[in-house]
Amino acid sequence: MEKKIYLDNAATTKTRPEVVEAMLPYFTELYGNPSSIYEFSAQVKRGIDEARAKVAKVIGAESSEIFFTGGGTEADNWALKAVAEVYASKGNHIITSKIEHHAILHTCEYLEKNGVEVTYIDVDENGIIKLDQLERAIRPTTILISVMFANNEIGTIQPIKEIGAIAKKHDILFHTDAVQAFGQVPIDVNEMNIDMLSASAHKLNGPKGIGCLYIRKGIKLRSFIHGGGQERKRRAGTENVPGIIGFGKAAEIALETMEERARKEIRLRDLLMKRILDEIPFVRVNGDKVRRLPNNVNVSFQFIEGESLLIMLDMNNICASSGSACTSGSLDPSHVLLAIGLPHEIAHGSLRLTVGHENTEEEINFTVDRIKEIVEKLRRMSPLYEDFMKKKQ
Amino acid sequence: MEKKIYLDNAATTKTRPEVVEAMLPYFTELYGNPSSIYEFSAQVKRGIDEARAKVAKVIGAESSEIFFTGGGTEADNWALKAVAEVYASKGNHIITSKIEHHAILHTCEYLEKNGVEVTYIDVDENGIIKLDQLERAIRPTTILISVMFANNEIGTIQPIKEIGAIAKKHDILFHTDAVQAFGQVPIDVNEMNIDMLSASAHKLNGPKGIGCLYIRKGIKLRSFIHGGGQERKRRAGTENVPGIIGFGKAAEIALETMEERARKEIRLRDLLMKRILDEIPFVRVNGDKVRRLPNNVNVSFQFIEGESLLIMLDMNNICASSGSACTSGSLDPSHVLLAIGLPHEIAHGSLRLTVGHENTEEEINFTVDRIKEIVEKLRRMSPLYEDFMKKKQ
Amino acid sequence: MYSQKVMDHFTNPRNVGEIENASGVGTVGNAKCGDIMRMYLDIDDNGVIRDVKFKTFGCGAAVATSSMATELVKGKTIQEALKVTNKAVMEALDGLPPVKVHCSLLAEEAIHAALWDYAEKKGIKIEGLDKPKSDIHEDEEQEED
Amino acid sequence: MYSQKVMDHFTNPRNVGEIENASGVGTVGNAKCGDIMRMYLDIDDNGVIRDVKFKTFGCGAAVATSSMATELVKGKTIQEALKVTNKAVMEALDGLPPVKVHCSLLAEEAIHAALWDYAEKKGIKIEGLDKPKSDIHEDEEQEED
Ligand SMILES: Cc1ncc(COP(=O)(O)O)c(C=O)c1O
Ligand SMILES: Cc1ncc(COP(=O)(O)O)c(C=O)c1O
Repeated sequence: MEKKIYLDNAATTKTRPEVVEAMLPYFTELYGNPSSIYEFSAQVKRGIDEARAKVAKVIGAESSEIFFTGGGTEADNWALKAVAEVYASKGNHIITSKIEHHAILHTCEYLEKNGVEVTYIDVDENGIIKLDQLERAIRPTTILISVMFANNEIGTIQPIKEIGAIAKKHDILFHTDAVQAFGQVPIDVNEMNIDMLSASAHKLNGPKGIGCLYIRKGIKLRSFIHGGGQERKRRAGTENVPGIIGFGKAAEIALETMEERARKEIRLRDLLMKRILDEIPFVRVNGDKVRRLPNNVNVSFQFIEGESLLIMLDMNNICASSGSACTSGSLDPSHVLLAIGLPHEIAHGSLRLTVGHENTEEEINFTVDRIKEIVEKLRRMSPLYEDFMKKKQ
Repeated sequence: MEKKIYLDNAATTKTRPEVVEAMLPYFTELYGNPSSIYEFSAQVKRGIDEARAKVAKVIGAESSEIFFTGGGTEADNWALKAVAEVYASKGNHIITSKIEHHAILHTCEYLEKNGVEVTYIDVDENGIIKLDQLERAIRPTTILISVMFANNEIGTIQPIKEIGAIAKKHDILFHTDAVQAFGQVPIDVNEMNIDMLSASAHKLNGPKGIGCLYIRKGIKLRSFIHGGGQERKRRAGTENVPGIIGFGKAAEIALETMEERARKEIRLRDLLMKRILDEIPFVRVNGDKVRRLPNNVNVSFQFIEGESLLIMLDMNNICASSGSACTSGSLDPSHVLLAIGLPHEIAHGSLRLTVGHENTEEEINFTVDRIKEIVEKLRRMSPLYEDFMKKKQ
Repeated sequence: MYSQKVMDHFTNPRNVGEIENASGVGTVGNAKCGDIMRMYLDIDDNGVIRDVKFKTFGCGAAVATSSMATELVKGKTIQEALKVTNKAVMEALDGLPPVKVHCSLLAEEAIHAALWDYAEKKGIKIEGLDKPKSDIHEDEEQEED
Repeated sequence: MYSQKVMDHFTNPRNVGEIENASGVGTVGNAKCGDIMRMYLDIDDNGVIRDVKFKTFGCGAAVATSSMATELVKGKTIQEALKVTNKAVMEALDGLPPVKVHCSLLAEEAIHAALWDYAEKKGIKIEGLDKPKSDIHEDEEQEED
C-alpha cells in the first residue's frame, strides 16, 4: 500500500478537521485574553465555557469541576502531588497499580523521595488489578488511591466502580488516569465514585498540549502551577484557548459517536486479533479479552523482538507500537507486560496495534499479511527460534 | 470607528496568519507522536528540532538548552520550585523583585510556606530594581536571583546584564522571566549571564499554551512535570507539536522583524504618550522613559478609576488594560504601581495601552480623542475631582 | 460581565452632580479599594427626598449602583429610603458579578451617611439609622492555595 | 533514527543462517535486554575464517551490527578478526544512535565468543582473547531527577 496505515491511536490521534475548524477563529480573530474585561474577550470566555461544558458532559461532571491543564501528564502530576501535600496532616500513603502510565509512576517515585509511601498493587495475568490486595493495602494513613481507567498498552479496563466503592467505604480520595478511556468508553464520575480524573485531548482526535483534571466539588486541592487567577484560581497561566476549544469540540464528537465508533473499532480489532491468532503460530494476546478498550490489540510473538518488527512494518507504511510510545528508545521491556507475568523475551516481542475510526478492513487485512511475512522472516534469523525448533525435533 | 482597536498586546497577541499556516499540517497530516519510532514521526521530530533552533536563536542559546513548557507560568514555576528543591542543601534563600508577575510572586509565596526565604527587592519610581539593595540582600544561603527582564504593566526593562554580573560574581543562579521581552528586545543569555529564562509564545504573535524554559547547559534541574521521557527527560507529556511549531515560527519572525517593529511601535507609543500628556491635565506616565519596552504606554489619570475608563473605551471598540490582565477583577490596585510609589487612588486610575505591529497612527489618534472625552466625563462625576477643584479655588 | 441594566446606568448615570446647600451629604468608601461615593440629598420639611445627586469614583458597578440608588430614593420618605438595601439596588440592576457586590453595599452606606449628616445638621435622630462606617471591607475568597 | 547503511544491513542482512559442524559457535546477550546474538565460524587450517553466519534476536541495530560484523571478519585471519572492534563495526555502519551503542559491543562479543569456542574445541589458546562475558550491561543515563 502506498498510503500510510496508522495503527497507533493509543500514542496519539489525528486531530479531526472539524476540531481544527472550530479552533481556527481563536488564533487570528478571537484571540483576546479571556481574563480581560472588554467584550472582545467575553466572546472568548463564552467559547471556553461551552468547551468546558462539553468536556464535563463526557464524564457526567459539572462544568465547574473541570480544570484545563497542559495535558494528561500535568493532570496526573497535579492530582498526586497536590493531594500528597494538602492531606499530609492526614497521612502519607498512596495506593496505585503496577501498570500505571509513567506520568503516575514517575510522579510516585518523586513523591517517595519526599517521604510519601506508595504501594503498587499487582494485576492478574489479564492486567486487572487485585481488588482484595488493594483493600488490604489500605492503612489509616492512606490518603489517595490512584488507578488508571484503562491501560495504554494492553487496553485492559479496570473495575473502576468497585475501586470507587472501596475508596468511598474507607473515606479515601480516588483518582483515575482516564487518558485512554475518556471519550472512548462510558464514564460517570458520580456512579463510579471518582473524585479526580485526568484526560488528554490528543487521545480523542483533539489537539496535543491540552488536557484536564476533573476535581469533585468540595475537594480541597492546592494549585500545581501558581500565578494568575485563571481556572478559578486553581491553574495559573493564560488559557490555551484554541486548545480548549479543540478539546471541547473533540469531546463533543467523541461522546456523540462513541457507540458507533466502538462498534466499528471492535469489529476491526477482533478481525485483527482473530487473523493473527489463526494464522501465526506462537502468539499470545495480552490484556483482558472482554474488559478491553475497543481499539486495542496487543500480541506477543515468541522468538522475535518488537523493534525489528516495528521497523519492518514502518517500511510497509504501517505505524504501530511496541508498548508505550513514551518508552520506546528505552531498553527495558514494558513494565506493564512484565506485571502481567510475561517473561522478558516474550515481552520484548510484543506489538501494539490501536485502531481508529478511520481505519478500514482492507488496511487491517493488509497489515496482517505483512505481519505474517515479517514474523516469519525475523524468526528465520532468530537464535531463540532455532533453539526451540531443535528442541522440538 | 467600527473596527476594533486592539491595544492590549501585553495581555496577549493575535497569532500571525503565517504562524497558523505553519501549524496547520501538524494537526491533520503530521500528527504522529514524536516519541514513536516510525518515519512518520521522524518528520514531526524534525519539525520540533527546527522550531527549537529558532527559539534558541532569539536569545543566543543552544537548541539543547530550550525546554518547551505549557506556557510562561509553567516555566516560572519550574525554575523556582526546582531550584528550591535541588539546591536545598546549599541554601533556602531566593531574591526577587517587588514587581514580578504573579507567576513568580505566587510561586514565591507558595515556597515561603514550605520553608524557603524570599527577599523582595524594591524598585525606584521608574520601576528599576535597586541593584545595591539586591547585592546587599545576598546571603551565604542564597541559591537563586529571579528578576524579570521587562515588566508587563509599566514596560520597564531591568538592568539584566548588571544583575547577571552580580549573580555570577557571587556564584548564584540567575533566572529571568522574559515573557514580555522575548522577541521584542535583544537578549543574549551568555553576554547577560542568564542561567534560566522563561518565555511564552502568545506574547509574540504565537499561539497560547506554549512556552519554554531556557536552562543553561550543565545546570542541574529536576523535572517539574514527571512522566514520559520527552524533552530529554526534563519535561514529561506528549509534546504540544502544533504549539511548538507555531512558537518556532513566531520566534523566527519576531527575530527577523525586531528592529523594524520596534521602530514602528516606538513611534506609535511616543505619539500616544505625547498626545495624552499634552492634551489631558493631571496625568502621569508610569515606568522608565528610556529603559522601556517599545510597545508599552502606562499612564495614571488622577481622580478617575481605571475600570470605568476601560469599559467606556470598550464601548468605543478599544481594547486596553488597567494593569495586568491577570489581576483585573481583583479589587487591589496593581502591586507594580504601588511598588513604584503611586498612592492607591492614582494607581486605581491607571491605563495600560500596548501597541502591536498592526496598529496605525489613525487608531492611536482616535484612541486619544476618546480617552480625552472619557476622562473628562468621569472626572465630572468624580468626588475626588470635585474636592480637588474646590480646594484649588 | 455586567447586565444591560448596569451598563445602561453606567453609560447614562441618572442624577450625577452636586446639590448646593444640600440637606445632607455623605461620602463613603476609600481610594484604597478604588471606590468612593458621595450622595447629596435635598429633603423637604415633610421628610421627603425631593432631590438627590451623586458623584462616584469607582468601577462600572460603583457608578451604576450609585445611579440606581439615587433613582430608588428619589421622592421617598426618609423611612422608605432607609429600606433601600443593597439587595434592592442589586435586584433593580438585574444582579452584579460576585466580585462587585461590595459596590451595592457602598450605595446603601452612602444613602445612610447622607441621612446621618442630615440628622446631625437637624439635630434629630432617625429611627433605625446607625452611624455609618466610613470604610467598607470585603473578605475576598482566596481559593488558590 | 538509523543511517542508511544500518537500514540496508537490517533489511538485507548478510550471512544469516547456521553452519553445520561449525569450527566455533558463540552466543551472547540475554533476553532481558532484548538482544541475543549467535555467531557461527568456519575456520580453515590456516586460521582463516572461511565462512561466517549469524542469528540474532534483537532490534534493528542488533541485526545490522551482526550482519556488518560477519562481513568484516569473513576471509580474515583469527588475529585480524580480533581487531574488529565495536568501534569498527559502528564506523562501517556510519554510526548508531547513542542508545544503541551496546548492540555493537554485542557483535564484538559474539565474534570473541565464537573464537573462544573454537579455541576450546581445538584445545588451543588464542593470543589476546579472554573468556567472554555472557552478559552485556549498560548504564543508561538517568537525567530525569
Ligand atoms: C494512560 C495515560 N496516562 C497519561 C498519559 C499522558 O498524557 P499526555 O501525553 O497527554 O500528557 C498517556 C499518554 O501519553 C496515557 O496513555
Ligand atoms: C511578565 C510575565 N510573566 C509571566 C507571564 C505568564 O505567561 P503565561 O500566561 O503565558 O503563562 C506573563 C503573562 O501573562 C507575563 O507578562
